[in-house]
Amino acid sequence: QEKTFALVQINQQALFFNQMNEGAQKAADAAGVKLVIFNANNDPAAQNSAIETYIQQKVAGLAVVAIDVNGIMPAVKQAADAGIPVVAIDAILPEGPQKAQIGVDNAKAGADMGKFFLDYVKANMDGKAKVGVVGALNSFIQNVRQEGFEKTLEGVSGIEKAGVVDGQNIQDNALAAAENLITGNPDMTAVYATGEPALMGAIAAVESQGKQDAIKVFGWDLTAQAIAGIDAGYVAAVIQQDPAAMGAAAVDALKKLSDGGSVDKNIAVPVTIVTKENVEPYRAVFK
Amino acid sequence: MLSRQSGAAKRPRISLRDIRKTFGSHQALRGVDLDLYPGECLGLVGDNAAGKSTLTKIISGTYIPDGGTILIDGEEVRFSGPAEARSRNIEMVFQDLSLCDHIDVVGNLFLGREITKGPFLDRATMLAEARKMLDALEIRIPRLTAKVEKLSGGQRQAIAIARAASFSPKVLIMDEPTSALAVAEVEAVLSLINRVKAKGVSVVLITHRLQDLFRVCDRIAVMYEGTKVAEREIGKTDLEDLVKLIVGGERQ
Amino acid sequence: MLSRQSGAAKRPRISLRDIRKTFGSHQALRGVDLDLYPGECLGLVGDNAAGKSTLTKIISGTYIPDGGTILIDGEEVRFSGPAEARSRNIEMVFQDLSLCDHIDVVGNLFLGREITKGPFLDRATMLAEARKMLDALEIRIPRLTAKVEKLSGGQRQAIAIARAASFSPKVLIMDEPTSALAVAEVEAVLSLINRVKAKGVSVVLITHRLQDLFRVCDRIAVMYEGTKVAEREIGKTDLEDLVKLIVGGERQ
Amino acid sequence: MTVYTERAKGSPLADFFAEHAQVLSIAFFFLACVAFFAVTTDTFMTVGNLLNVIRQAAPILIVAVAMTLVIVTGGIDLSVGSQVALVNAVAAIILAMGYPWPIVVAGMLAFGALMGIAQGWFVAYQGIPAFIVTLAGLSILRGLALYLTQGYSIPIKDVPGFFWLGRGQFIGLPVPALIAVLVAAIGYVVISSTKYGRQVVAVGSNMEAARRVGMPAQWIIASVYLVSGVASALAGLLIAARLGSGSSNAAVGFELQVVAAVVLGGTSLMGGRGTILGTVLGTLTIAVIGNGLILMHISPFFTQIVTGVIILLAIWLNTRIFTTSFRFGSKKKG
Amino acid sequence: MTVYTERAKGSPLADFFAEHAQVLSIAFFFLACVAFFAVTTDTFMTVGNLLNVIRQAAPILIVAVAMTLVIVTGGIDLSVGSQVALVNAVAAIILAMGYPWPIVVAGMLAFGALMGIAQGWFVAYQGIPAFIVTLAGLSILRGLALYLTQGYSIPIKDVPGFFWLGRGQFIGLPVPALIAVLVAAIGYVVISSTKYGRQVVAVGSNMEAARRVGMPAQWIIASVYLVSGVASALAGLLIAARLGSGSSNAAVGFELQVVAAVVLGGTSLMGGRGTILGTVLGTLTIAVIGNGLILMHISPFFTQIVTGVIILLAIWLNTRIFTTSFRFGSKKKG
Ligand SMILES: Nc1ncnc2c1ncn2[C@@H]1O[C@H](COP(=O)(O)OP(=O)(O)OP(=O)(O)O)[C@@H](O)[C@H]1O
Ligand SMILES: Nc1ncnc2c1ncn2[C@@H]1O[C@H](COP(=O)(O)OP(=O)(O)OP(=O)(O)O)[C@@H](O)[C@H]1O
Ligand SMILES: O[C@@H]1[C@@H](O)[C@H](O)OC[C@H]1O
Ligand SMILES: [Mg+2]
Ligand SMILES: [Mg+2]
Repeated sequence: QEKTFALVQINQQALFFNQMNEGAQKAADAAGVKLVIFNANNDPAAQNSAIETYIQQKVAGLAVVAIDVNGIMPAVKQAADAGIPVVAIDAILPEGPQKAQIGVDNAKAGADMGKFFLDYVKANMDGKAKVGVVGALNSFIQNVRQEGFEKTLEGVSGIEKAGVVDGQNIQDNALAAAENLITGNPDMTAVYATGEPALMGAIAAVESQGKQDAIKVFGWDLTAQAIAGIDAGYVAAVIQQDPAAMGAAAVDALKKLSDGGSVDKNIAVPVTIVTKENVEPYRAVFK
Repeated sequence: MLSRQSGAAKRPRISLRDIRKTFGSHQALRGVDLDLYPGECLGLVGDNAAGKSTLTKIISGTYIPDGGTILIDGEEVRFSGPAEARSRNIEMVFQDLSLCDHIDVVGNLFLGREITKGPFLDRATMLAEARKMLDALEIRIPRLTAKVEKLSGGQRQAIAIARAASFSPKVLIMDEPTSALAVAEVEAVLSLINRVKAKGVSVVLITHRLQDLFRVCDRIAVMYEGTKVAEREIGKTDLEDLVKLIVGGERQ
Repeated sequence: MLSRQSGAAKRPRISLRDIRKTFGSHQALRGVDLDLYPGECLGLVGDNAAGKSTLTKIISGTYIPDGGTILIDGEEVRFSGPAEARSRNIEMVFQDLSLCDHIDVVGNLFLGREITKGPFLDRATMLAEARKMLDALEIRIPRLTAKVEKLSGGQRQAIAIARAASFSPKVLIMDEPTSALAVAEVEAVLSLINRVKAKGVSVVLITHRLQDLFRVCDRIAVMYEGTKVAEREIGKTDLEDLVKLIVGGERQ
Repeated sequence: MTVYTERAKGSPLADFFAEHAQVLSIAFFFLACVAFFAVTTDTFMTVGNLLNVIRQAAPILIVAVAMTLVIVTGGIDLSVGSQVALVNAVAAIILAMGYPWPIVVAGMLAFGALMGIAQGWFVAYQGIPAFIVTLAGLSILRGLALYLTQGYSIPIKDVPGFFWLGRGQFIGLPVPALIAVLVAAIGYVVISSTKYGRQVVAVGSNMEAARRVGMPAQWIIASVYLVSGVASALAGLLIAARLGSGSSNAAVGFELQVVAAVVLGGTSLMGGRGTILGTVLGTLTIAVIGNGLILMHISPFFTQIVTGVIILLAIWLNTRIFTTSFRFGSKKKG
Repeated sequence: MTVYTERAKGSPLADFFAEHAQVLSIAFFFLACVAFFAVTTDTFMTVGNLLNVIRQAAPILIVAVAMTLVIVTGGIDLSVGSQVALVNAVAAIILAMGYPWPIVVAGMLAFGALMGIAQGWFVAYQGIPAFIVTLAGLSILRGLALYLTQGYSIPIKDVPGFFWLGRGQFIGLPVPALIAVLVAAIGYVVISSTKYGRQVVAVGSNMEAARRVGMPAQWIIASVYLVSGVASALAGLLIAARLGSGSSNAAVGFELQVVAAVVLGGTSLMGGRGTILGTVLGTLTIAVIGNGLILMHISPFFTQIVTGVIILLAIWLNTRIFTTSFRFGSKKKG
């Protein structure tokens, strides 16, 4: 009888998560195990309910992408008590019985982007920039990214903040918010978007306002639109994670663990800051 | 099918046979036969809850009977709803009036019979016509563009009557049409009934004001607990007789 | 203020002075004076839309007048709502009946006067009482636990009457209470009025069935277009006189 | 001449069916779902799984009972999800400060009452539509939760008594489920057998009639929002205790789930008509479908589609079965 | 004896105020918001910003006009956001296949009509509550969009004619805004001056009365969902054209925004009463507040709170001002 692993996902509205699911599915097929995926549609309690259900069903391993990193812990502990190995992807869980943490250090990557931004401004914008943020205040991960970025910018002379708007992780809301951010700050020269919907909204807003020459966009998560923006020149840099690799790493780790093996506590899946220079290989992914 | 036409007995316009209707555990109608002839006014009387409204709602297509047959001009019909009855020129004044509170007086008078110019409502024409319709009933409503919600009980009832009477019905059913009307308005309704009768319209009048029956009806049917218990030519009965029939000899 | 008590003229239980009420552009009441004495039945008649319902709704606290004063037992009151009027034992049968369609017959009879055992409804007691209340009006309702929504017009009206009459009112206002009732039921209501009058209750009876007035009323007030145009002792008037008063000599 | 006969007494069963068609329909549908999942999956009928389902359904059930009262008055409370989130967050913050948990629980219930009555005041005494008031409430309270937590989730640590509320067992049953059952039982008794319940129905059936017979109509309307606030606070506490954290992200979309459970149970959004039994069955049905689809390993791309189709088709088949004189809809949809 | 006098004719202004209180109230509130932001920010009154606001509001406005019809019949359509998303996604997919955009537009409008009438059939002919049918629709259609896109957002490339719909200008005005204004104008005429509009109001006011006078009551009810489907499709196309991509993530929470705009405009959820003018003003008010708060640089943690508070307080003040015989609420809330 083949083993069943369960992946408890945040939502499926962002490509990011779907790519993670795909990567995990491929790895599962390769390893000859069954993978079931649960989509919590952004509801933290639904994630716990799903885990509890999978425990009843005695799955062989659980991977979780947590919405509420603290709130998921009771369910993680329950699984561990039932002898089911758990690995966490993307969102970093607090100390607990989970066997591994897979993914990106969002705070660090946010800070890295901050540094990249400062260098970029020094090199291309005479060291002066007014930057606005399109965030998703309801996403824990994205708040971490925002903070990491903003901390690096603190106290740097020449950098002015235009404020934060909340796109609520929905792209048309992000679009309207970004448009208003742009009209409200006619002298703004840069935008930082903390996730896929925010970046999509920011890019569409720059286009709809005809600000391609005045505003440089920085953000997270490539899409076809982002690549087009990079080609057009107004998207300066995008942090690209490798969600498929995260998913695959999770399944591989669970496979090892359920076979009685052990894995590293931290499995890092590096990010790339994608710019004009290195965008080429990503074109195929986002045809 | 048309063979008996203009025979010895006039052919009834509407003929009900063994009509039955049950709601939940309650037998509202237990098999009622009734004929209605052209140009006559039939009074329908009976105790409260005898089934008068239910019976007439069946004629107007509002309720579908559980059993029995309906013949119109000798032809059996099965209405699937009020629209069909209306298309056969059967109009009814409902006891609950059935007005749309959020629509103005004019709109209620023309409900389902809107006059249009192309796709648009022809307000001016409807307003002028509405005034005439109400004048015929001697009812005074100062503002015909007011919503009917806030009108007095009598004004509302007059609107319901005017609506049913105005679109040349062949059968006009009036379920207690004068219950909320003042003296002069009652007179207007009674003379309205006599006028339409003269034009060949068949009228069913349900009322508890028994004296009125003698001023307009040709025949009277009495209902009791879901059955028709008696029928009288108007000349062969009087108030006292009617009261006895309604209350029922065997009641105690 | 109590000085005139038990003087030559009995002190009115309710005394209205210059009551005015306007809705939008429409002056429903244009300054009405009215007195109501203990143990009398006052008939209130008038054309449709004359303002009868509006006036009595003001007495029962349902509407707040725009102007004028209300004295109860000589004391000026300003109702802020029906609850206050009810707490002074003023009960009213509304023309629109004001029943809760989703509640059963028993529940409607005891609406706002529920009998409870501790925090719980005392269904058994209410059911027994309800039966008695309805029997007094000779109305037959087979299932008292049925929702009132589907009852016949007369049955519904009887419930509204029974509700208002049953909780020992001091003032009982009946707005066309018999409009939907059959013969026997009307008799029951008229004798109910005579019974409560005898106990000292003041009754206001609005009706368009003028003959009934002569069987229960002591005095009759006539309204026309928002004013009171006449008042008559019952002995000093007759049907013809009343009709003239209602229709209005100066009308044309 | 016909002899006068009285109508025969019909079968009371016919009245029973006509009057309880909604509840019978949802009960039938619920049992069908249970039977289906019992047959198609191994795990569904295990004790562990069933206890899970009722524990998971507890917060929705608690709020749905209160929402039934709100909807019976003809109102709606869209702010329940935000109230849950705010209570959830505030409770975590205060527990983190070290206040004893029973005090926090009591305080949060009072806070829920306060949020509820504030909204009820606008609805009942100011005549602003419930939809607008509680939509504003949804926005304000979720915003407050977001502001207080700054978007982070706040861990609750080492408060076993509090955790027991969300995860504990009592006589072999999960505590949240017991609390929910208790709330439902109280709701049932209140709506069907108390004077207050009668007032709620009367106000929803005919507000003006209720006012005319002297009921404190405005106060009754305001009070149902108070009840809904307390219920939301209780649900927020249970969720906090279950997840061991407070977060402004809790209970996103909760209001729609709750209203759906209530409406599925046969309560009319037009007011005047509703039963707690229907609400309980509606809630459990949704919970069972959610659980069953997980157990059946439906692809996540299909879960939403399948859930919607099941609900629609099942209700539709039911209306076909219980067709006689039965219309599920509002009172106006004859 | 008193001389019989007729009542004097009162001022028609009093009737006008009483009958149009809601629209006057929201108009007043809207102007107050505009005035406030005009004074407190430099940018608000610039042409660029105002054009932005109406362009952003266009999709909501289009659907809100249709939703007004739905709500006037006493129904609700919760599936509009999902319909928008599905059309958005399918349009992008088909455009990517290379079909000419006018055909895609026409096809999508027909597809919207189909989705609408399917739901309308369940509501009108099967008597299932609109809330349940369209909630199931919400779930099914969003799920379909998800399935079709597999979560990708699908870029629309090099279709200038199509982009013009979302981003273009015509006589100096944004095309989506012009389309929205046109839709609102049509809606206004339909509801106030056509036979169909009269039927919609009649069905919402008293379904049984409409049926009794021979109106095709069921068809009318079904038809408003068709209208709402077409409007959602149009909105989905505009959003796709504006974002230059199709995605299942579009228009999340859209249904609540739309219903809020309609209710804010004075349309009663109990049916029978509603105006397009109110809906237009309600939509613009929400759009202006969203825009103004960002221009004022309110911290994003406060926007939700402030938005809710503004709406609540403003409506409340308005009901106080337009107090005479005016109650915003449902017909039952005397
Ligand atoms: N839709 C319905 N559902 C259930 N019962 C009904 C329905 N319509 C009528 N009934 C019942 O059928 C019986 C007959 O009612 P109906 O309205 O026909 O009486 P009626 O003769 O018109 O009385 P009234 O003189 O009081 O108007 C009543 O007992 C009533 O409760
Ligand atoms: N709430 C209200 N809003 C607006 N107008 C009203 C309201 N109530 C009554 N009116 C108007 O006031 C006038 C008097 O109405 P009222 O109901 O008092 O008449 P009535 O004498 O009882 O008539 P009827 O014999 O027909 O019952 C009518 O023209 C009516 O339209
Ligand atoms: O990058 C991801 C972002 O797109 C999503 O919205 O939130 C989680 C992130 O990891
Ligand atoms: Mg009747
Ligand atoms: Mg009256």
